[in-house]
Formats: sequence, C-alpha cells, structure tokens
Amino acid sequence: MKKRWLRSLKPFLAFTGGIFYLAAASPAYAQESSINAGDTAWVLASAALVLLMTPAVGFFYAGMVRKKNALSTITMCFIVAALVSIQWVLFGYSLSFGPDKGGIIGGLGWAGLAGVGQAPNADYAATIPHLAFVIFQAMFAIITVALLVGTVVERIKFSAFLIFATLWTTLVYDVIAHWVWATGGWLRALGALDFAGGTVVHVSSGMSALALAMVLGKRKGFGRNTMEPHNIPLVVLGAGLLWFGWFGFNAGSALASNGLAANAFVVTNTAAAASTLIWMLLSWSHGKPGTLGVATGAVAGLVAITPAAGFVGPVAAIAIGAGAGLICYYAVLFRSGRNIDESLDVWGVHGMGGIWGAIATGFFASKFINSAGANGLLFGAPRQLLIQIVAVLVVSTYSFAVTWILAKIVDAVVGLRVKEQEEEVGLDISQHGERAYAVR
Amino acid sequence: MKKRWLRSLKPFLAFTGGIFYLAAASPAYAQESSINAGDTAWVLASAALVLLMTPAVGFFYAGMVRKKNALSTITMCFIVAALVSIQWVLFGYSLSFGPDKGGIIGGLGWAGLAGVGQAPNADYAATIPHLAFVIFQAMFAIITVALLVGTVVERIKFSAFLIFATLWTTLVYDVIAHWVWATGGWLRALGALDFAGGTVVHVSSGMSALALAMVLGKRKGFGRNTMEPHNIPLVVLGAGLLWFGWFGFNAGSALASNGLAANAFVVTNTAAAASTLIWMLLSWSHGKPGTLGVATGAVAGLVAITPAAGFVGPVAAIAIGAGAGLICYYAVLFRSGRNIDESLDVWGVHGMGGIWGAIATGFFASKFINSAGANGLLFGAPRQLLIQIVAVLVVSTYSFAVTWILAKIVDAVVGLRVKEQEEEVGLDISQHGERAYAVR
Amino acid sequence: MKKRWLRSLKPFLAFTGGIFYLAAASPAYAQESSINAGDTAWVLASAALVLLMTPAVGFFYAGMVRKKNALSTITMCFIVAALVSIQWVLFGYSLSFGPDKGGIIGGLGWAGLAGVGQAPNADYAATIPHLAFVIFQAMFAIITVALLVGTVVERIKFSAFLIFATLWTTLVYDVIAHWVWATGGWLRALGALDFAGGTVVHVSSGMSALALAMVLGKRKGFGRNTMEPHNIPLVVLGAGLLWFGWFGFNAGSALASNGLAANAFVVTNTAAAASTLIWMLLSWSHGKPGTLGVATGAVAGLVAITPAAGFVGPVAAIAIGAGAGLICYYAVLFRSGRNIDESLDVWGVHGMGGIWGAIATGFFASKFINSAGANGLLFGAPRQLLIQIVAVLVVSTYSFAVTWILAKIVDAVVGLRVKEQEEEVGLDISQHGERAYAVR
Amino acid sequence: MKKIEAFIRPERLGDVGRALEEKGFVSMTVTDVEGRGRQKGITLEWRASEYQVDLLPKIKLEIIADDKEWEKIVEIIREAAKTGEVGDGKIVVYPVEEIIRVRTGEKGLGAL
Amino acid sequence: MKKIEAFIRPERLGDVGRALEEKGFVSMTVTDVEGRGRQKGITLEWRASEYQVDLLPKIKLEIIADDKEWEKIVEIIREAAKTGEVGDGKIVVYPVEEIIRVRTGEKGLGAL
Amino acid sequence: MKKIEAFIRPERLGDVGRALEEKGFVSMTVTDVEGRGRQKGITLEWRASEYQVDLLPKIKLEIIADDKEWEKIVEIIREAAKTGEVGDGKIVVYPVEEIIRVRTGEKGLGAL
Ligand SMILES: Nc1ncnc2c1ncn2[C@@H]1O[C@H](COP(=O)(O)OP(=O)(O)O)[C@@H](O)[C@H]1O
Ligand SMILES: Nc1ncnc2c1ncn2[C@@H]1O[C@H](COP(=O)(O)OP(=O)(O)O)[C@@H](O)[C@H]1O
Ligand SMILES: Nc1ncnc2c1ncn2[C@@H]1O[C@H](COP(=O)(O)OP(=O)(O)O)[C@@H](O)[C@H]1O
Repeated sequence: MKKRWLRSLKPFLAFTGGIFYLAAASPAYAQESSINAGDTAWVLASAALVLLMTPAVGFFYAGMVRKKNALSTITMCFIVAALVSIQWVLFGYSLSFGPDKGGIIGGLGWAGLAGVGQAPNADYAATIPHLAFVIFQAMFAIITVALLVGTVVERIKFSAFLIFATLWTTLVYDVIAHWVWATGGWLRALGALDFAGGTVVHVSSGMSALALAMVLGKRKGFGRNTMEPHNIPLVVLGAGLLWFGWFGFNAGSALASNGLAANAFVVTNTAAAASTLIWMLLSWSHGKPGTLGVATGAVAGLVAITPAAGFVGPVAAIAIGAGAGLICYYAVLFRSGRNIDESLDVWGVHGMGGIWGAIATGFFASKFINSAGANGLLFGAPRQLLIQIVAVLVVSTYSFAVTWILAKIVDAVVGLRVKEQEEEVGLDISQHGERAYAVR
Repeated sequence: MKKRWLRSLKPFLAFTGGIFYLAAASPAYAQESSINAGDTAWVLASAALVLLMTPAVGFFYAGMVRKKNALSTITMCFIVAALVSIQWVLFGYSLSFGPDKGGIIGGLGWAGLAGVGQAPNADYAATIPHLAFVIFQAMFAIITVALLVGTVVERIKFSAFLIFATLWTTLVYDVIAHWVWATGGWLRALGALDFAGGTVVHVSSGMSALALAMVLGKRKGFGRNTMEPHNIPLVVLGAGLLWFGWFGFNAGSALASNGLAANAFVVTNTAAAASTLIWMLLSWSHGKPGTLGVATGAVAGLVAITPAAGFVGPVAAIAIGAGAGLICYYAVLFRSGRNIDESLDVWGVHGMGGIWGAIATGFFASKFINSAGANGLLFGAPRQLLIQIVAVLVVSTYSFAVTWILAKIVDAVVGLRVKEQEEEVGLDISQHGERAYAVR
Repeated sequence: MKKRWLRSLKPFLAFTGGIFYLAAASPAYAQESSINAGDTAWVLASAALVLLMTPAVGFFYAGMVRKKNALSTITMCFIVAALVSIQWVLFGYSLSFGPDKGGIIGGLGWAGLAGVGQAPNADYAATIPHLAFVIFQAMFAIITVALLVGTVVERIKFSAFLIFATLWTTLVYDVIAHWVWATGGWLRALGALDFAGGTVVHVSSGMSALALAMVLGKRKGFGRNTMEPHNIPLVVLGAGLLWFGWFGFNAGSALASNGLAANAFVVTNTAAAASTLIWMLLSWSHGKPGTLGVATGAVAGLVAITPAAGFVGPVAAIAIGAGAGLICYYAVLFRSGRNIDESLDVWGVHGMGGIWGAIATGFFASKFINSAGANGLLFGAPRQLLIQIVAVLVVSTYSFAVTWILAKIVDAVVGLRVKEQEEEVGLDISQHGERAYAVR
Repeated sequence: MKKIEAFIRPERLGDVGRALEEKGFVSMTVTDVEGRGRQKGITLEWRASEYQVDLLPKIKLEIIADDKEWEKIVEIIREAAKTGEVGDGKIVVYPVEEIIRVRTGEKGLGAL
Repeated sequence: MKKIEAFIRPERLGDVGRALEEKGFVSMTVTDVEGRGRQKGITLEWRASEYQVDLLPKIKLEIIADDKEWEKIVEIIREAAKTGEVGDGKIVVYPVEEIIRVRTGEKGLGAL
Repeated sequence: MKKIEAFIRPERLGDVGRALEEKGFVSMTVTDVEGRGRQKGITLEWRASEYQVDLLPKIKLEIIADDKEWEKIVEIIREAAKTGEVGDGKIVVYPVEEIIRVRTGEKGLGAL
C-alpha cells in the first residue's frame, strides 16, 4: 500500500545476484600449508560462541523491558546480526582491517572480501584461514552494535534504528576497530593494549549509548509509571549465554589454541565470578540480593576483563572483577538517580566497565603472561597506564561525539522516535505487528 | 491399567543388556596414527552444535503453536533425538553409510556399529575417528526427522508419530543419505553436489512435510479460529540456537578444521543475513516487518546455503541468501493462500529453500573454492546444473511418494489423528498429561 | 540499614586487589613446546560447554518449581557458578588436585593458582596447558554444587545456602575429587574407574541431597497443596542444554581430541537416548508419556554413562542407558511415595543413576575401548566390579554423613529455612525482592 | 439493563464468539479463569508419578445487555457453549444500575 | 440467589479451597487479579536500585450461592483467608437475578 | 453501596490509578481481560501473511464504593481513561448487598 518505495526495490534485488557474483569470480585459492587445524578449530568455535552472544543480548535486554516491547527489543538485536554481517562482507571488514590509510581507516581493497580467502593472513593470524579471522571479527562488530539496543528500547522507530545502526557501524565501530586493532592503526601503534575489545567494543558502545539516550529522550512515563522487567528468567538466559559466549570472545582472541587462550579463559571466568559476588554483596547491603543485580554483576566482570584477558593472571582477574562490580554498581546507581533514561545501563555496565578494564590493564599487564604484550604499572611501566588512559579518552570522546551527531542527523531526517500513541501501545504491535505472548 | 502390552515389555528390557553386549565384545581397536586432533576437535564440537539444533527446532516450532500444544511440539522433537539416536546405532548408520548394495542402500555389516571404531575410515574422513563421523552424521538424521514435526503439530497422535518417525527415518532418510553421500551411492556417483544436506535434509523433509500434511488433514478450526503463536521469544530462542548450531552443520561438514571449513562458516553466516534482510523488506512492503518473519528469513537463508556451503564464496552467498528470502517468502505466502494446513511451512522454508540451494549450487559452485568439488554453470559447466536438478527431482519425488504411502499405512493401522475432543483440549493434556505453564 | 556488617566489608574489598596481586606476581611462564592445539581446542570448548550446564540446571529446576520461587532457584545456581569459581582459584583446585597429602587431600601449594600456568602438567594432561585443566575441572566443581539446589528449592534461606555451599564444596567435593581423580588419591590408587564423575559428581551430590532434604524438612503444604511445575518449556530448555553440555563433560574428560573422546561422545548420546525411551515407555505404561518424564529420563541416562564413557562401547551404552531409565524411574517413584521432600529428585536421578553407572562400569569396562582403563566383570575381571562397589559405598557414606553434619551446623548457627510467611509469599519476593514475571 | 456472566469451556470460546457476532452481539469482555464444580479435576504427570488438579481452566464472558435482549443472548451462548458433558458451566444474570461510555459520557442504553 | 466475591491473598487460596470443600461447597471460580488498598505496596530490586509497586497479587473467588447458604460460605472463607494482617481482603455480596446451567438449561436453584 | 466496574485501555491504567489515588481513592482491584466492541480488531503478522484478532487487551477495574462517592469515582475514571477514540470502554455500576472485611469481620461502610 503505502510503502511503495520498498516495492520498487524488488527488481533491484533480482539484479543484485548478478552484479555481486562478478566480485566473487576469483576468490583466494586455498594454500593450507601454514594452517594449524587446532588453532582453526578453536577460532571457529569461538566465532560461533560470539555469534550466540547477539541473541543472548537480545534476551538479556528483552527480559528487562515491559511485555509490550519484548519483541521489538529482541528483533533489533537479531536484525543487527543480519545487517552488520552484510555490511562487514561488503565493506566493513575492509574499512576496519583492510590496507591502512594513514593510521585512520582501512582502504576499500578488501571490499566484498576480494582477495580474502582460505589462506592465512600473517599480519593478523598466521595459523588460521584469513576467512576465519574475518568471521571472528564480524561477530565483534555485530555484538557491539547490538549492545546499543539497550539504550533505545521501548521508544525508537524501527526504521530509524536500522539507519542509525548502519551509520554507526561504519563511522564509529569500523573506525575505532581500525585504530586499535588494525596493522597501522594509530592507537595500536601508540602501544594501546586491548586484548578482546575493552575499548573497541565496550567503551565505544557505552559512551555512544549515553549520547544516544540524551538525543533520544526519556520514555513516556519514565520515573512515573512502574516499568517492571517482564521476564527475569529470560534475562538470566541471556546472561548465561553471554557468560558462555564470552569464552569465545576473550579466549578466542588469542587467535590460537594455546596457553594464552587457556589463560584468557581462566581469567574471564574468574573476573565474572568476582564481580558477581561483589554486586551481590553491595545490593544486599542496600536491600536484597536480586537476580537482575547478580546477572548484571556477571556481565560487568566480563566486560572489565575483556581488554586484559591476554595480559593478566587469575589473581589480578579477581581484582579486576571485584573492581568492576564495585564501579559498575555505583555507576548504575548514579545513573538511576539522574534524570537520564539510558534505559538498560549500557553506559553504566559497558562504558564504565570497559574504562575500568582498559585502565586496569595498564596496571596489571605483565609480560610473564604474554611476552607479546607489555608490562603495566605494577611491573614497573607507568607509561603503559598512561597509554591506556589516552586510548580510553580518545575512544570515549570520538564515540560520544560522533554518535551525538549521527543521532541528531537521523532524528532530523526521519525522526528517531515513534509517535506517542505507538509508544503507549508498545513497539511490538506498532512496529512489528505482533504480540510476544498470546493470551491463550 | 489398560496398557498391558507396554508392561509386558519389561522382562524383555531386562534381557536387552545381555543380548546387546555380545555385539560390543570386539569394538574396533584404537589406531590413532592418522587422527588429526584439530580436525577431530572441530567435528566433535560441530556434532554437539548440531545436536543442539533439535531442541532448537522444538522451541522454534513450539513458540508458534497455541499454548495448549506447546509441550506436545517440544516433546516430539525431543523424543526424535532419542529414537533416531538408537535407530542410528542399531542399523541406521549401517543402512546409510555401510557397505554399498548396488548404489541403493547400505548393507547391515555395520549394524550395532560392529567394526566401527576409534580409527578413521578413510572413505569418509581420513583424519578423524570413524566414531566421530558416525555421531556427526547421527545428528543430521535426528534433525531431519525433527523438522517434520512442524507439519503435524496440534493434531497428531503421539504413538502414531513415533511409529511414523521410525519408518520414515529408515525408509526415506537412510535411503536418500545413502544415495547422495555414501561411497557407491548412485546420486553421488552421478556427481550431485550436496555439501551439508540441501537435498538429504531439507528437500527430503520439506517434500515429505507436504505429503504428510495432505494425508493428515487440517487442524480443527483451521482458517476459522485464530491460531496465534503463543510465545514468540521462544521462536527467536529457537532461531538463535539454529543459527548458532548451523555453523556446526555446514562448517563441520568439511570434516576437517581447515580453509574450507572457514569458507563454509563465512558463507553460512552471510546467506542467513542476506535472507533475513530480504524477508524483512518484503514483509515490510506488504505490512510490517515482524519478528516471526525475520526469524523465518534467517532459517530460509541457512537452508539454502547448506548444499552450497563448501563450493561457493561470500558474494555468491549473498545471492543465494537473497534468493532464499525471496523464494521462501513467496512460497510461504502461496501456501497460506491455499487450503493446505502444512502448519509451520516446512515445505515453504525447507523444501523450497533446499531446492533453491541445490540448484543454486549448480550455478555458483567453483573449484576455486573447493578443488574437490566441481564448477557450476557460471564457471562454464552447465552439466552440473542439470545434475543438481536431477538430484532435486529424484529426492523430491521419492520422499513425497514414500511419505504419502507410509502416512496412509500408519493412518490405516493405528490412526494418525487424535480424537476431536482431544484436539480441542490440546495435545499437552491429552497426549502427555501436562500443561506447559501453570497458572500460578 | 540493618545489614551493617555487609557495609563494613567495603574497605576490605578495596584492599583485596592489593593483597591478591602479590600472589600473581610470578605466574608460570608459558612453555608451549608440548601443547597440542587440537587437544587444547577441544578441552577449552568442553569447559565452555560444562559451564553452560550450570545455568542449564538452573532452568531445568526453575521450570519445575512454582512461579513464586523461579528466580530463587535460578539465582542459587547462578551464584554457585560465581562462588565456586573463586573458591577454586583461591584454594579449591589446590585441595582437589594439589600435591597429595597421604591420599586424603591436596596441599595448599597451588592455592591462588601459584605455580599453575600455561605449560602442561604431565600428571594430569600432558598436551594441554595446565590452566586449561584447571578451568575444565572448575566447571565440574560448580555443576556438582548446583545440583544440590534441586533438593532445597522453595524453602532455604539464601544466606544459609551460600554458607552451606561454600562448606560443602570444600569439605565434600574437593575431598572426594582428590580421592578419585588426583595423583595419589586413595580411591584412584585402589583402581576405581570414574571417567567423568559418576561418583565424584553424581553419587556425591545425590546422596548429599538426601541428607540435606532430611535436615531441611518438607516444604509447607507438601503433599497437600498442588505444586505444579510452572514452566515446562523452561525445563526442556534446561534438559536440552544439559544434553548439549554433557558432550563437553564426558568427551572432554578424555582431555584430548582423539578416538577416546569420540567414543565417549557416542556412548554419551546413546545412553541418553536409551534412557529417554525407557522412561517414556515406563511412564506410558503407568499413565501418559509426559514431557517432564522424558526430560528426566535423558538426564538419568547422561548421569549413568558419565563414569563409563571412556571405558565402554555403544552397545554397552544402550544397556547402561536403559538400566538408568529403569532404575531412576523406580527410584523417583519410590521417593514420591515416601514422606521425604527431596524436592526435585537429585537422589533419585543423580544418586541412583550415578551408583548404577559406577557399578555398570565394573561390568562393561573393556581395555578394547581404553587401553589405559581396565576390564570389567564381562571381560573376566570381577575384581573391578568389587572396586567400583567399594568406591560407591565410600563416596555415598562420606557425602551423606558430612552433608548431614554440615547441614545441622548451618541450621544451628544461622537457620536453614526462611520464615513460614516468607515461604508462603515465595522466595523470589522474600529473598531477592523480585518477581520472575511481571503481570503486564 | 443486565449483566450476563457466562462460565464456559475454553475450547468453546471461538464458537460462542462467532455465534454472538452472527446475531449482531459483538460487544463482550473475556477473562481467563479457573473453576471447579461437578466436573472432576484432571490427573497430571510428574516425572514418574501423578497428581490431581481440581481447578480447571475456564473462560468467563461478560456482556452488558439491554433488558429486552439479554434472554436472547443467554440462549445463543447456551447453544454454542454446550457439549452435553459435565463442565459446560453456568450463565448468571445480574442487575445493572448504570452504564457510562468513557469516550462520550453517554449513559444507559446509549452507552451500549 | 447471591453472588459472593472474595478478594484474598494468593497464599490462602489452598486453605480456603480446602475449607469450602470440606463443608460441601465445591463449586467456585478463581481469577488472578491485582489489588491495592490499605496494605502498602512492595519494594522491588532493579539492579543497583529499588522501586515501588503498589498493585499486589490477589485472588478473586466467585461463588454463586443459595440465599440460605451464602452467609455460611462467607464465614468459611473469612476464617480460612484470615491472617490478621492488613491486606487480608474483602468479601462482597451481590444480588443475582437468574442462573442457568449450560448443559441442561435448568434454572435457579436447580442450576447450582 | 455500589460496585464500579470499568473496562479501560491498558495504557491508561497508570493515569487512572494515579488520578484515583490523588483524590483519595486508593482501593481497587485490577484484572487483565480482553474485549471487543465498536473498536475494530487488529491485524497481526504471521511470517509472510497477516491475520485478524478481534479480542483486544483491556483492563477491568473493580471498586467497591460508598453510595455517596461512586459518582465522583466514575467521573475521575472517565476523565483519566478518556482518549476520545473508539475503544475507550465503559463504566458499569452494580448494587452491592453486603461487604465484609476479612481481617476484622467489619461489615458495610466500616469494611471499606
Ligand atoms: N456455584 C458456582 N459459583 C461460581 N462458579 C461456578 C459455580 N458452579 C459452577 N461454576 C463454574 O462453572 C464451571 C463448570 O461447572 P460444573 O459444575 O463443573 O459443570 P456443569 O455446570 O456442567 O454442572 C466451574 O468450573 C466453575 O468455573
Ligand atoms: N474498595 C475496594 N474495591 C475493590 N477492591 C478492594 C477494595 N478494597 C480492597 N480491595 C481488594 O482487597 C485487597 C486487600 O485490601 P486492603 O485494604 O489492602 O486490606 P484489608 O482488607 O485487610 O484492609 C486489595 O488489594 C484489593 O484487591
Ligand atoms: N456490552 C458490553 N459488554 C461487556 N463489555 C463491553 C461491552 N461493550 C464494551 N465492552 C468492553 O469495553 C471495551 C471497549 O468498547 P468499545 O465498544 O470498543 O469502545 P467504546 O466504548 O469507545 O465505544 C470492549 O473491548 C469491551 O471490553
């Protein structure tokens, strides 16, 4: 009916196959000589684990919103997986990891994964197929965008979200990923340590969430109507799958199946545990030890250990986890006292947890754990701490500022929010034409 | 009380241990020389991932039925995992992959997994234990049968389903698996390409679903009463776990942890993403972009890339995924306009998606990607396309016809459907004596 | 307000990081020469799978309780993961696997994982990092404690549970793990076979559950009020994830990615399947084949094959699984006829299933399957059966007795149960200040 | 004016709703309730054993009706809800003092 | 004929149901509702903070009763539902004009 | 004494509850129901197609009120529940014969 522009896409879609095919005509030939099957197995398994984290975030968030917005929340996360996967293959991977342009961004040489094949790329991972690296990294881009859903729930227009997400992935995520992780990226060249995405994933999404929430504005009835989480077992399902998937996230970031991967695995689990216990104790001291708190504590610990996982040992992990519990707890408490509807505390948990983790890496990092890493303050290298702080400041500022601008633009052009009545009825009905649960 | 025949089984069961033991007395001795630990790790992890797809299908389907049939739907999937696992060990694996009899079926030489042990079988996979191949393949048999549940929900008698499932696994699945995948199988000899089960799994189950729905008949009130999906988050849980598990399904089908596995992994993710986006756009152009649609689109893309995953690159994957979204969307729309209660569109998604994927393999397959594969039409080999079409026709006809006959026989002998009143009350109460959700 | 003692922890917590750090100052240096990447990949993947089993047990149990206690049940499992993870790093691993003290317990030499690093420990697993072994074993300790939740649901005080769980892990689990699995452990020296934890995990938790239920007493209204399971799909989610995770549990226990791991994988799946079918038939013969029964049957089969998985072949697995279905079915039936509120049948399923599995190992074990194992009665070694029986008796007695004493002590000191009114309102509100599901 | 309250079987709701609509009585309110009465409870499965539940799922239908039409409505419901087996339920009629339409403030018949 | 409507605590439902049954009053209909009144709401946890909910879960019991028996029923409910703390709820009695059994068409007392 | 029963839009519950509380009428009972009336049903998505649902979620509010106050309460509800679009719902008033407080046994006005 009204959506004629969508209809007009159809012939274009039919055409697409033909065009794209050309680019694929000469995929890289397999030269498997240097591939290690064990390393490849672990990285592929890890990529699968990280993919699972995106629906997991969907459940984690959906359980915390009201029933009438449950599907909207899940669907935004799910569609991010699709959207970013395609963006990544078409140009996202190339922008992030492609041939460096002045330390700032990758070129388009690897667009459509041209020249990216089954043989390893020794710059990134010498013992696994280049395609394994590509897909492992794809999952990181996806989950980072999915994290932003937590800040826009219950009021964003679905179409506006899709547009914003595409822009954000390209202009914020891909850029920061290049700076921190790509050969030639300027923060990497500076010596910033980020084992599995403390800055790239968590600081970037956390600070962006704050900017986005400020542009988007509060939910109708925020602070006045009760907004009870509608399904806490669903939240725990999400948290459980996140904990599970995070082993791929962190230990997979060793890009090999070795002692370092095992170390990252152990410290990931340990930090999550420490943070969970601290959150439990803190919330107990203020009231009762709730399930939501415990689940949030676990995520905070996982966030904080992310940049450090390949540079610190298990005892430092306890400290990092405990610090995450403490800092994120008070960050969430602080935010809930303000009048900012950063709805599901992406800033409080991922932003502040990521900042703490990145800085803590500058304290606790040790070449005993990873000879390819660096020593932190506690091992006599205060400079590393400084570098970490610079990286945090740069990533925070860039992501907050660009997000603010993008959000303002999208708001001006298509409008970020649904109509008031649509918000009242709920986004499930108004944006997706569905109800999460039938009455009978 | 009334089920005395079941009681009379008990002494027999007690006896079973003794009998079976004999067959196990000389299991194959471990000769691990040629086993590659990395390949084995990936195939075992993949087998676990594919196992998870069966409860995942259960959740995917259960969320779409009415509350009163939720358990029935899940339980049929769950029990299929048990039933087919035992069938596979006793004789299914032997029928499918055992010593070939004239290209048509495997012999019973490997019944009870006699002679099948820890050493590799070089015919199927030279670097992993034979038992790893056995169990990886077992998971495929299970999931294929579980897919059929989508067509019989809300009205089939549980006992009839068990009988039908056992017959179908043996006479349809095992036979087609032999034709396409076994050493000596006639479709394999013909040169048909099916990397991970486009024909064996999806075309066979999709076409069978159609036949089965036609014999079984419509649900009471079909087209008249509202049949609202009772729990869409559960559907997304299923879809999320399916996407996750499909990496094992497709990338595990490399039977090694190498560049080809990485390629299969990447194209699987890419096709799923493309199909999801296309489905979203199409449903948006007709109404709203629903969660069910998006989840179904993902599954359609995963289905279509299945036969192609080891033969095409990422850009072809976008084309295959987009085609799947388009074709399956209209197939489902077409079916819902007919008066056929193929309830959860196994034909529309798996049947048509599988056909498209198998044929698309004949277009896009390239020896650049897999030197052990073949070139498709676009690489100058129109013959491959023809072979693919033959394979599709053979598998479609065989599975439709045999399913029809089996369904008629089971209906005549024990009756396929529950009584009208049992259907009204719901299968959870009438078949399983349970309610999915308590009131308080 | 009232919880001042908790507040006073805060300065202590701030101090913690500093203290702990010292211990980490000299982590073991990586010597990766003997590490096999494939083996490591499989053990890490398995550790992730086993971690997932703990939330899975949470869902499995939570679905079976009343709505008002759903969060309490899940949260106890979740917090166990955190608690035991920290205990394990601090001293649990050292007590269990550290330098043997007279066959009875490990010393504190490895407390804080001092000296435990990325290089393999040949005593336990020569081809994977020592830390990989540590974390794989950590997951076993966690899940064992989480199993106990099934016996205390709907009435235990959260604080009392935390104290009890900490004591139990240390004084029951760590001790038995040392006896059966540690170099120098006295039951291991005796020749007891327990591949993946039949006695250490299942007999210990099952017998402890019985003692704990007896001390704790019955739920208010037990046997009088209906206690309908509130969400059976959640139970199946738990069971599905358990089946999935159990592949890591059993096949991961090969501590390598080889033929033995593949064998363990196959028999695990086969026994689960056989037990599921037997439970279905038995419950059908008494009434209807319910979903809860089928899911419980699967778990019973998985429990029983656990000790045997690395010593028996697929046909013996059918016998062991079928036996488990039979024995656990009647054990659960027997218990529900008594006046003991061992609420979710940890004794019936894990205790009796574990005992049957441990003894069946003494029957069916064969050096054909595992040359490093032993022969059982059927291969002419009745002595092994005797040893298995001794191990079962020792573990049963020790865990029952110590649990009884611990429970009595905790009850005397802090009180095990919530107040009557708290129990009536439900533990979600009274212990955690939350409701699992909002009304709208 | 009267209020009609019908306690019926959940599986009859579709037919009752359609029957009413066909005769022009669209308006109604539906609640999921549980009931017990002459119909005996059901036996449910619990792993290896069974237990009894005495409260069965029922549907409560509420219709505010004109004094002249309530008897017709009762008859339509009765016919469509009937299976002839114990547990078909009851229809109860109450007096109504006033009815107001929120949107317009109309009262009495005009509010229906 | 009368309709008795009781708003009670969910945790008393079991006892109230049993008490009624023991005295021979099996028939009833049960609805899950939420209520507020003199009892103050509850404080719930949200991650690091807390919030108030003023609607509390309650059970609504509906029983259609003979004119001669309603007072007895009210008394049974009151005793079994009582805890003595604020929030125990109310029992309300309404007039009934007619009652019909769906299955048989019986009216009035015969329909009970 | 009267019983006020209001069928309103779920999204107005918050405002209605607050409005009543502000005017001193705290006590009420809330039920989730579904209704149909003049407002037409909604179209929902099913994968590639659509279907109609005619029962829409509504909230039923029940308030037992003093004879002197029920009109004020009706007015408060009406104002707070009103959006002006079809589907705002009805408020119905019934006679009450007796009310008893479970906790104390008080009857009539004293029980409110
Ligand atoms: N006296 C009553 N008060 C309230 N509800 C009743 C009463 N009698 C029956 N009901 C409702 O009607 C339903 C069916 O009643 P039942 O006595 O089982 O069957 P029938 O009406 O066919 O004799 C009950 O489950 C209950 O919900
Ligand atoms: N005037 C009223 N109208 C409707 N429901 C009421 C009314 N008063 C109380 N209720 C119901 O009874 C419940 C208990 O009432 P409350 O005033 O809290 O306790 P108590 O009756 O012990 O004084 C409320 O939650 C509500 O559901
Ligand atoms: N006659 C009636 N009997 C019972 N409930 C009614 C009746 N009329 C309306 N309702 C309830 O009020 C709701 C709104 O009524 P509707 O006719 O759609 O809007 P409006 O009152 O604005 O004309 C319905 O969904 C239904 O729940």
